[in-house]
Amino acid sequence: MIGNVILVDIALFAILLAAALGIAHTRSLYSAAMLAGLFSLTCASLFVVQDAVDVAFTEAAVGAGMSTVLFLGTLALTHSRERVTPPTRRVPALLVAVGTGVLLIYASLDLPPYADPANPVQQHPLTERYLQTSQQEIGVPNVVTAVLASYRGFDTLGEVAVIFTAGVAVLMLLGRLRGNAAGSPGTAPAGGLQGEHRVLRVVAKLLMPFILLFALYVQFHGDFGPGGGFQAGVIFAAGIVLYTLVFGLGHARAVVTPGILRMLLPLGLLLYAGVGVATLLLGGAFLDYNALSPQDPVQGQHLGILLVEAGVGITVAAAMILLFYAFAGRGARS
Amino acid sequence: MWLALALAVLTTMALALARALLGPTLYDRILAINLFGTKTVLFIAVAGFMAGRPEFLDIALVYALINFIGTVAVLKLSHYGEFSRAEELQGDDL
Amino acid sequence: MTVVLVASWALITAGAVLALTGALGLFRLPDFYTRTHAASITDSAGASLLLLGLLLQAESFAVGIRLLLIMLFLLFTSPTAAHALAQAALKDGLKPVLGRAARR
Amino acid sequence: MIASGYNYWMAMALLIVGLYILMSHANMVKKLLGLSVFQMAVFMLYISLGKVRFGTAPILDSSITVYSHPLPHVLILTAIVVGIATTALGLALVVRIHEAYGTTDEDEALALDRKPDAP
Repeated sequence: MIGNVILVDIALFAILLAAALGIAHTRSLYSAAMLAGLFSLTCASLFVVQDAVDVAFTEAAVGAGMSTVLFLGTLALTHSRERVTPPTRRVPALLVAVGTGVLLIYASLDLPPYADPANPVQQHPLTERYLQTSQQEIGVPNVVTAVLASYRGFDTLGEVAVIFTAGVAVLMLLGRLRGNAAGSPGTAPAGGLQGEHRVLRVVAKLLMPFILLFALYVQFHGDFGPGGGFQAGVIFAAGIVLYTLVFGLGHARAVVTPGILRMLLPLGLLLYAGVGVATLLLGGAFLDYNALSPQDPVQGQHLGILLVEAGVGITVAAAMILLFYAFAGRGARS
Repeated sequence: MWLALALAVLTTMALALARALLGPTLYDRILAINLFGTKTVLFIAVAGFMAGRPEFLDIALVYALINFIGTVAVLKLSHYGEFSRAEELQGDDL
Repeated sequence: MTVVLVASWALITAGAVLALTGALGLFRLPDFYTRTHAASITDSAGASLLLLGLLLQAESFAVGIRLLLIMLFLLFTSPTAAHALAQAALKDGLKPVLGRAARR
Repeated sequence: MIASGYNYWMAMALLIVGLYILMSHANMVKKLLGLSVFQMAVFMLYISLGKVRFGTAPILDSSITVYSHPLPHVLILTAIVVGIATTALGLALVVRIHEAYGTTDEDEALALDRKPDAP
């Protein structure tokens, strides 16, 4: 059994290493960006093999849906070829990298053996709490969701705040469109794929409702299977990205207007923090969902997780769509 | 049995990666990466069965839906900028 | 039960062989357009057969419906992507390799 | 017993490649790509630490007794989404630098700065 996993692990790692070296070697930045997409696909496969299904889910949605698109969008706005890297840059970098590697390998000798059930992590009382007691305390089968939204809810609030801040910062940098550059459909580059890509447009139209529906399913099914607000937000945004790519920025902005998105971006964060304030007012600690339903704490936990995950989903989706609009909008102007 | 299947799918992925690295044109790379994505969907499905918990097919499902976006993005963004010039494609060295 | 299992593994094997052939074709064929054949045709057939094989081993409705949906989406997206790519390449002026040059 | 750390070493090897890309290349988009490789390597290291032999995903089911540790999953899940948000910020900066200097190359931009009539 463990032998199987080693073989699969090593095969995946070989693919990852080849892709990473390919990124280092190629001078065409388009190729490098696409290889990075491939790299993240393989990483997600590795996460599945290592039991981290929720992480794989997030990586799948982010790596395939958003990250590649943002890199390609940037390249479309800038240069897509790289200069030849001179040896004066290569040699010191190689030395530092190899030195770091040696130090890391040396440090890894002190790490506990891989996947050993006797590891300190597995023996820690917190593991017992998460995997056993959480069923009585929270009653959500997906422990990752329980830890994310409830036990470590305060941490997650901080993460959502970071996403919000990054979204605002990108909007400040790339700003809104000036004048009439909003991209009437058909004008490259902000326009859609016209004429020649009829098949693509029909299939994209067919796929769109499924992507959005699937995002909602992921949002609300996160208690029972892999999924939750982060994944759902990114998948929803990916659906809108597909629509924008195929039908043009003008059409997309008419359907999902930036004004609404700019309201939703802080709204999700406020919803999250608002749940915390509500629990404070009801006499509990900040983000202590038991206070939401004192007679039946598990019910309170369920309500709290639902609201908090909704907040996460709203902010992440709004942030991702706004990020993409910002890059696509720059293309329309220049 | 499952292991053999997983390794077969991984071999397919490795061959696709080889084509993605070799090129020679950017279209070859896009094609190879598209194939790689489909094979990742299969690998995740197989890995779910291999681990005895096939209910995690949601991840494969999200790939099947979203892998398409990457290809569309390359096609869309290739229609302006330096990318669409034929000599750029032909002369793309690795 | 065993009949289903044998049928399932037969389908899975066929799918895996097709997928491998497709990847080999992608690796060996001379130019982009021929590679599109190898990638898209064997890819959609290989993936569908493999997923059908898995479907026969699905224990619950939830697993089965997901496998069916994956198959459906792959059947839609994979040929579309190949078609759009080939069309874009042709528009871009990428010439197919013809005649003797193709028989390297 | 030495081989018991193979998974950590794989993550570390990728980390080194990421670090090398980040330091050696002057192109800022390439730097960000290297940064994301580096980031993924760190994520892999974390996930490796939570894995248990014969364990399975921490989604509870009455028929299963051994689960991998959920805590690294939680940390990395949020880190991935934060990672893409910060990468997007970096890319936005690259776009602005390109608008101001006409290049995405670090060395060229710095050379322009050193000239007396810098933009």
